[in-house]
Amino acid sequence: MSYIPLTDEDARKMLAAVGKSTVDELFSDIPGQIRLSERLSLPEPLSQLQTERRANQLASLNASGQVFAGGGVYDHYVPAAVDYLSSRSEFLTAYTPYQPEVSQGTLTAIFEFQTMMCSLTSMDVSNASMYDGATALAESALMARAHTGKSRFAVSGTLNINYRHVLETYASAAGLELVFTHCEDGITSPADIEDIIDSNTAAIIVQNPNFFGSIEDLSALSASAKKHGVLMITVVAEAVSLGILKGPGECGADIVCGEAQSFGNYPAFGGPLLGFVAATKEFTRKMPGRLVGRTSDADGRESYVLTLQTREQHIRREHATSNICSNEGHLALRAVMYLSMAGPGLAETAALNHNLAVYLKESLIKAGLVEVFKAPFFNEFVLRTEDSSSFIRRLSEKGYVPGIELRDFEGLENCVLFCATEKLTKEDIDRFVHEAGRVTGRVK
Amino acid sequence: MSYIPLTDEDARKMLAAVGKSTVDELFSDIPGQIRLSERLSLPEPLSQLQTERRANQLASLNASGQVFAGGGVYDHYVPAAVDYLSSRSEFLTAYTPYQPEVSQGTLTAIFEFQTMMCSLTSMDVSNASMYDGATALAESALMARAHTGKSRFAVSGTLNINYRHVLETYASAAGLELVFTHCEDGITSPADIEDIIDSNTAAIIVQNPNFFGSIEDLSALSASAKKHGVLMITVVAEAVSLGILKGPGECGADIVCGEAQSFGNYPAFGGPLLGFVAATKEFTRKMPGRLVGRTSDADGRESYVLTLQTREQHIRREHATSNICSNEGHLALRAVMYLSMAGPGLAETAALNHNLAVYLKESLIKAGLVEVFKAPFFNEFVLRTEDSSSFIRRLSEKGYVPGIELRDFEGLENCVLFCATEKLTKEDIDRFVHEAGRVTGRVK
Amino acid sequence: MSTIFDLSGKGKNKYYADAKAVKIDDIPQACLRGRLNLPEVNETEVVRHYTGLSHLNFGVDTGMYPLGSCTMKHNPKLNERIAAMPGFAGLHPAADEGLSQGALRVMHELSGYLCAITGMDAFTLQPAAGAHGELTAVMMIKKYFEDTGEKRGTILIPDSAHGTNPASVAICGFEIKSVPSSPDGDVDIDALRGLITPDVAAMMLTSPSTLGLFDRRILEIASLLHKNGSLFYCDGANLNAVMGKARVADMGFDLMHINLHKTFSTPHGGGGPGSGPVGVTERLSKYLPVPTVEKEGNEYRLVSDRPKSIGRVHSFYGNFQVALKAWTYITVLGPDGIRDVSEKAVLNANYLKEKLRTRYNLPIDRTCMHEFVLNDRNVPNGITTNDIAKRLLDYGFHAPTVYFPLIIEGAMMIEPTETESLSSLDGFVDAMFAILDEAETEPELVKSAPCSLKFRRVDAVTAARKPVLKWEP
Amino acid sequence: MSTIFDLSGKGKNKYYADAKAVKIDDIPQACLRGRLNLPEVNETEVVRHYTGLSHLNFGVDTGMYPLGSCTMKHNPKLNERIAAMPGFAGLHPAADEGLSQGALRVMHELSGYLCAITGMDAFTLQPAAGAHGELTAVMMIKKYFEDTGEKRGTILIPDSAHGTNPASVAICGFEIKSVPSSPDGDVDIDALRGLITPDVAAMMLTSPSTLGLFDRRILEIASLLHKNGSLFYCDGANLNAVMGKARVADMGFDLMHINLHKTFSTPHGGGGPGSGPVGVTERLSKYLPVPTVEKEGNEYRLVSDRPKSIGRVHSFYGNFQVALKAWTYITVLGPDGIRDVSEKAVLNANYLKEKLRTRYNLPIDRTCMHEFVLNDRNVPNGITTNDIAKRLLDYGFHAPTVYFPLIIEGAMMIEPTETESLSSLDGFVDAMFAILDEAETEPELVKSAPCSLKFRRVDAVTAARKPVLKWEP
Ligand SMILES: Cc1ncc(COP(=O)(O)O)c(C=O)c1O
Ligand SMILES: Cc1ncc(COP(=O)(O)O)c(C=O)c1O
Repeated sequence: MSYIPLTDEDARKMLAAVGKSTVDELFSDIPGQIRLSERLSLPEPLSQLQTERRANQLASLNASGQVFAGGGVYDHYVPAAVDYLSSRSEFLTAYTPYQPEVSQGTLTAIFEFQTMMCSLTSMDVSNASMYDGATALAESALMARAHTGKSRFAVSGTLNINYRHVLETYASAAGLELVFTHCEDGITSPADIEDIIDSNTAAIIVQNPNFFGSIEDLSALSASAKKHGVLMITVVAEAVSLGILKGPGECGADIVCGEAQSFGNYPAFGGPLLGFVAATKEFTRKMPGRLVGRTSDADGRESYVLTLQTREQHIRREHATSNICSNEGHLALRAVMYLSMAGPGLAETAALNHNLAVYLKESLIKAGLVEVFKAPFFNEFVLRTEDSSSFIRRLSEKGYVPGIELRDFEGLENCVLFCATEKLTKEDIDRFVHEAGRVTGRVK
Repeated sequence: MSYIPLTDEDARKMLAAVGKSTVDELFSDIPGQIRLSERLSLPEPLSQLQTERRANQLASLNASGQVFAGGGVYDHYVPAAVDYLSSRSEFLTAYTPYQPEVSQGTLTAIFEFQTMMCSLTSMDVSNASMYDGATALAESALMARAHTGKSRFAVSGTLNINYRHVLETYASAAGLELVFTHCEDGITSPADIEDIIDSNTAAIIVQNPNFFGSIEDLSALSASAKKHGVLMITVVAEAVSLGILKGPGECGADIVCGEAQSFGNYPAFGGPLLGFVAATKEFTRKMPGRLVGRTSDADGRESYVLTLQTREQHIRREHATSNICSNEGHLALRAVMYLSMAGPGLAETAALNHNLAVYLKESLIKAGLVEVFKAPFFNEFVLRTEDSSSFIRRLSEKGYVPGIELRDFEGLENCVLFCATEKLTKEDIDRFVHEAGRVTGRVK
Repeated sequence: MSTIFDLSGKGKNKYYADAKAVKIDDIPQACLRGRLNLPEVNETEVVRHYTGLSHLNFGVDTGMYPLGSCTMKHNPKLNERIAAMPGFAGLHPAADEGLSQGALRVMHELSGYLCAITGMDAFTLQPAAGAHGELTAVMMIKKYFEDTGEKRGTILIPDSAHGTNPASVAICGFEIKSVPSSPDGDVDIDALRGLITPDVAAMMLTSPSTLGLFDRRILEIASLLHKNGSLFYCDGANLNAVMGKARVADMGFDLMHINLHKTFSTPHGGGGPGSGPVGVTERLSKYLPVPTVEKEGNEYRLVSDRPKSIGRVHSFYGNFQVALKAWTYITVLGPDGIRDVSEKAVLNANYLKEKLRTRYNLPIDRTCMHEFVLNDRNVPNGITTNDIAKRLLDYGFHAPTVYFPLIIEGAMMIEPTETESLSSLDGFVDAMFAILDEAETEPELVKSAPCSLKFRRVDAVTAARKPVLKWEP
Repeated sequence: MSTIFDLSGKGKNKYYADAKAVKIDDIPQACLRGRLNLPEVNETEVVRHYTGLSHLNFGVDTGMYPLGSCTMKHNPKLNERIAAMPGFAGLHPAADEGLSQGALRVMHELSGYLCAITGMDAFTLQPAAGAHGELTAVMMIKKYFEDTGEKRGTILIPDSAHGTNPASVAICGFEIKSVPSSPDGDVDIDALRGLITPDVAAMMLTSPSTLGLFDRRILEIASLLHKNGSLFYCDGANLNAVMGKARVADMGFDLMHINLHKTFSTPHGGGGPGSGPVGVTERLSKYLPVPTVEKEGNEYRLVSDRPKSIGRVHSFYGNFQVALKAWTYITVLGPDGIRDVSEKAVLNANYLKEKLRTRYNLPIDRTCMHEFVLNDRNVPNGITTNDIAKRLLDYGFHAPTVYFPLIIEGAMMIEPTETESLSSLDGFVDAMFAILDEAETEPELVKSAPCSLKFRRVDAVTAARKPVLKWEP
């Protein structure tokens, strides 16, 4: 197979036209001693059919059972219209919309995305996407430092563990100081946060719903932040929760960032994902990433264009607000299609998620698992098993993705983070719980 | 779920605009005694997600194993480009191209289809598609009657059994007389055919490769037809065979019809399929169905349009050459995309089919099945089992579609028609044969 | 636009099958092909070429498509996703009954849904389109009279009927007598009375009619026919108007066909696949084509042993995938959703009619069903229906069905369907009025339309005079 | 084009989830949202709206897209089909290792393929785009010197570099020193010598360069750096030029990133997702982000216990689906196919350069690699690079990259890729020449281009002056 439409005859003619007698002459600027004489050591080519066969074999080695895990990636239903429309190649095979006259499709959709994200987060401005929730948080922290000139962050210990790790990586490279609260009861204590804040603190960082699924008291936390004159960065990793929960802006957040994969995008083994950053208008010129603005064309027709590019690396180079260039535009497009399909019905979906999660939690407790936190939660929650490794292993053997073992949290040994989405029915849950009961010994 | 974009408010306004106070008033021409007061007895609606879940459950009840059956529908590989391109809604959601100025996409593709089918069958003219192979044959017979004024047909007994049944249905409604040859050795004897031809005979009908997979001697049969001044209609049910076999026109066929599902279309439980009729130029104005012709627009740009419509029902009504209106345009579009992807490589695919079928036949014979016919074959062949019902049942239990029991042929009791396509590998065949061997008792 | 052949170049194509050795020695050389004359192009070019062609097409997804009698409604994407599931798309028709229970169940359930909607007692899903359904039904009518031993050679068809009706009847050798319509669009019942003779096997009536009207004397017509021992056939292409409002069987019809690719939202694909299920009342069910799908206990079976059947009319079981899409559609809508479809289809049509009649001639002034017919009478400066149709394309709308039904001169048959929004209906009205203004002020513009598309008016006359039906180098 | 918000109407939307009771009593009211402000539209309208938007876009499938430095090659449809397989698209990242062997194997194999192509010893697939790869690499450079206990605070970057290079470096707090290019486009080696001090941690070089040139003194540069104890980083965005011809590690680079969404045919999606794997030589591999994918026996494992690692840089394992598409691409092409890609990419570029230079100014006259840079010097009547770019849109071509690299005034950076046919290259030349003719004869036309599209020139200045960044009623 080859995707090269030149014939041998074409290649000969072209070589003649450039005045070379062999293709190798075209590479003569490469020093002779490093010019490759042997073939690349790659497997011999397969036909499309063979390749598909091989991919199918590999795909069949992956989990195909139902998903009871979340933790930053959620298995929501994707309407067929989203798959179809986003796959149209005018969207899929375009580059970043540098030429607005032939990119109004992408540009309009991103403008719509920005609008919807602002509406959901109760913020003034949203960018066109970031790599993922974790890097969106890291970039938000950098933005907060740039805004405040301060580099310390008071971070809730209920932050998604992977986000924490990524934030730490960025912090150590970029010179941010992170201080984490403890979180014994799975919820952020405003007092603990305030204890950490000092005069060099830029912002507090809190996730809602937090990593354990619990719903934080954002207003109280915002009051703490305001009291000390620091910003509040709120992380939303499960965007569907915004269907029923208040936009963090309403609770006083200055920056809202996180992950919107839940809107019309597949789990895809954790990538690509859809990071986002939204903020109050003070941050407009400090935002990382692309922004699309409204304007008009030479005939006065309403149109859209990448704007405020003086923030960006291709203009400002080392002074840019971020180094990001390619982002996750296609996932943002899918999100906007998803939200158009969902509309206000997103509230119903969110409620359904919640109700199923409540049912799952109650059922698992009946099956012998033990409640850990009492706080209200959205669609995730933590329960304690006797032996989390064996619990996960035995349910995995049944094909399930049964939840996430909480390995790195003191006091949460043998705890598992569970999740339910609208893709599960009560009967699905009953079957899963039945298997869980066999592990706990409640079901023989 | 509803696909109606009117708001309640819209509906109220519109009702007012038409001067009615209730929707029911719009239906007042329907006599009161038959106006429905109760709700339709249909299941309550499901959401898209629920519907998909239900469809998935039903789909999982269907065969998912490998296919060793053909018999008019073939499980060939469909390149991804065909699925993607044909699903573009400008093609998929258009009607028959009545307005050529906004239908050049469909029209150009059909013109290409006609060209490729002519090339493959060695005919002068091809139509834009028929319902399926069986009705394409019935329509070809009607065309032959219209052309010759004669209504008797000498039909080879090696015709696909379902095609035979459909032809009989049409014959009895339309007053055609069908006489079938016997086919003891699985091949059509020119002498047998000649025996049947009389002065009222319009044409001989012979399938190649025939229902048993065997390759007929079309030239000899054509000589017989010519000797008696009758037409030869050749049926091709496995279009991929045309990759290596001569176009029937080269062998003297006057009309070539059949099934082109093999070109880029899925088995789909036997429908939709892609019937085709091609013929020598004498038949141009007698062809059933749509024809696309080249012309130009008002600016002289090359363009395409439905043509010779005076053959058709919407102009000629009861004098039309056929009653067909909607045909299988989208499948023809897929076929033309498939053939563009395949190009001359169709010959390789066809050869691979053949070679795999030879390997399958030899292997099954080694596993204890018995050869029935010795004639050369393309990708199908017949073998005798001890007990065909139990053979089929036991391999079906393994998830296979293991072949087709030949129930309606004298002398072929317990015989099974097998098929191999490029989707199978030798290893797949070995596994299947191993299971077959367990049925015959050769493998313990 | 060039054709794919214009892009061909030796060696550009690299095929995807696992073909290495092409040597074939066990087939006689005389049977083997010499040159395989197919274009040699690369996937790159295939993709560009057909993407480019798609941009020259107009579909329902592009814009309003008010093609009368064709019910060009939204084609839900869920239908496509479900039809593409490997368990359906990949299912071979020879799969063991035990391994096709899902597919058979879909067929059985859909037949039941169609029975519920129409009041018929049984359906076959075998016909591959509307015309095929008609033909199947006429075969059944013929068989019925053969079976009852009556010789009846005539079928009555109104002059407003679709061309497929007489064409289908002709194949079966019946004589056709045309039934005139009265000025109000209904069947001329007196004329009908005169045409009913002992030779009349059946009458085919499109209900609602191709004028978009419901025949107010439908029960009287049915009773006239039944008293004469004739059968009454419904061309159900316009079923979208009456679902949940009245059942076809209750109107007195004995058999009918349905176009799933119209009423039940399956895409038309630029000319098919369609699906034309035929429904019958109990006494005709024994004539249905084989195989039928029957439920026995919890199992679904294909039954071919039906001695009175007309036989098989399709290579397998009809356009299963199309049926599956219709099944999906009905599953999603449910009983109220289906009724809502017809109510809103009729509301949309009447709204459009009331708006347009203020400036266009409405030959028959009645409450319409799902569609209505205008014509070009009184349009100034010799602007014709065809001109208006072409100019609509410039405005981003597909044209209505034109010059049909034949009984209205210069007919424009407009069917908005229920899936058009109010703003899209109003946009259509604006365009129609703008064209009328242009007919007054710039008639040449309208006569030379379309002007803003990639193609100008295409010359059909030359195409027919010197047919070029395939590409030649 | 209206936005989706303009179509909104109360009650138009019927959502698809199985939601009945929305009552929630176990979450404090204070946390619950009041109004959910999302547009209310029907699927019908969603489909029309986004289909309509798609028609305003230009992709590789639409036509030639010679956007320099972006490698806009054909995106094979097989990639998409495989990436969409439920076993991949539906796989949750928390699935047990035993239930993600297929995915892990794809990642492991792809890393191996990238090693083979570049000569590097190990790769991470975690970076989500090229810039993310750069950042990851600079973090590793920083960590390396922390680890070796050296204090080095400077990174050298040529003046022709892409903006992401300095931006990535800046995040990690390094000082940037700009290395000038010599008039022949290669690094000014004397200037470089002057810049190399003990504080230099590394130099980032795009190879081949953003001028489309291969630096002839690459080995000398590498040796200067290595003698100084500095690391040599390759921005591999232009890898498409040299695959199978020379390996990046052999050029003396210690680490690099690759853009899978350029070289390896994964679609750019109108702005991502990308994937920017980082490759390193053995001595740097311990700094790679966690988790890494390791093969132990026949099992693939995610390994996080790597004490020297910079840590995690992505929420999970990077853009797996993009990696899967690249894996598919390499699987289909094999070693000769991959080499052929680079050979033909370079041939296409040189062919285009030789044709165009006959009438356009070619600032640096050398055999180019996969791309080359022209500019607007000598174009008459004040027609600029931007004008030419806009006018190309009218001719059905996407514009080249313009005004980059910054060191060439009025640059047009043209990269045809290997997936353009000869006739498409010739068509581009014709268009470029036609524009030159128009610049002479109809300069106003060119200055006001595009003229034949749905949109005229879009005003970016006003957008930035008074930013409107979201829709408001
Ligand atoms: C009234 C009527 N009857 C029959 C048909 C024929 O249907 P099909 O095209 O499915 O064969 C049509 C289609 O346009 C129609 O409108
Ligand atoms: C030379 C060069 N380096 C880096 C990048 C950044 O890559 P990405 O957009 O994937 O972050 C680009 C992209 O345009 C590039 O051309």
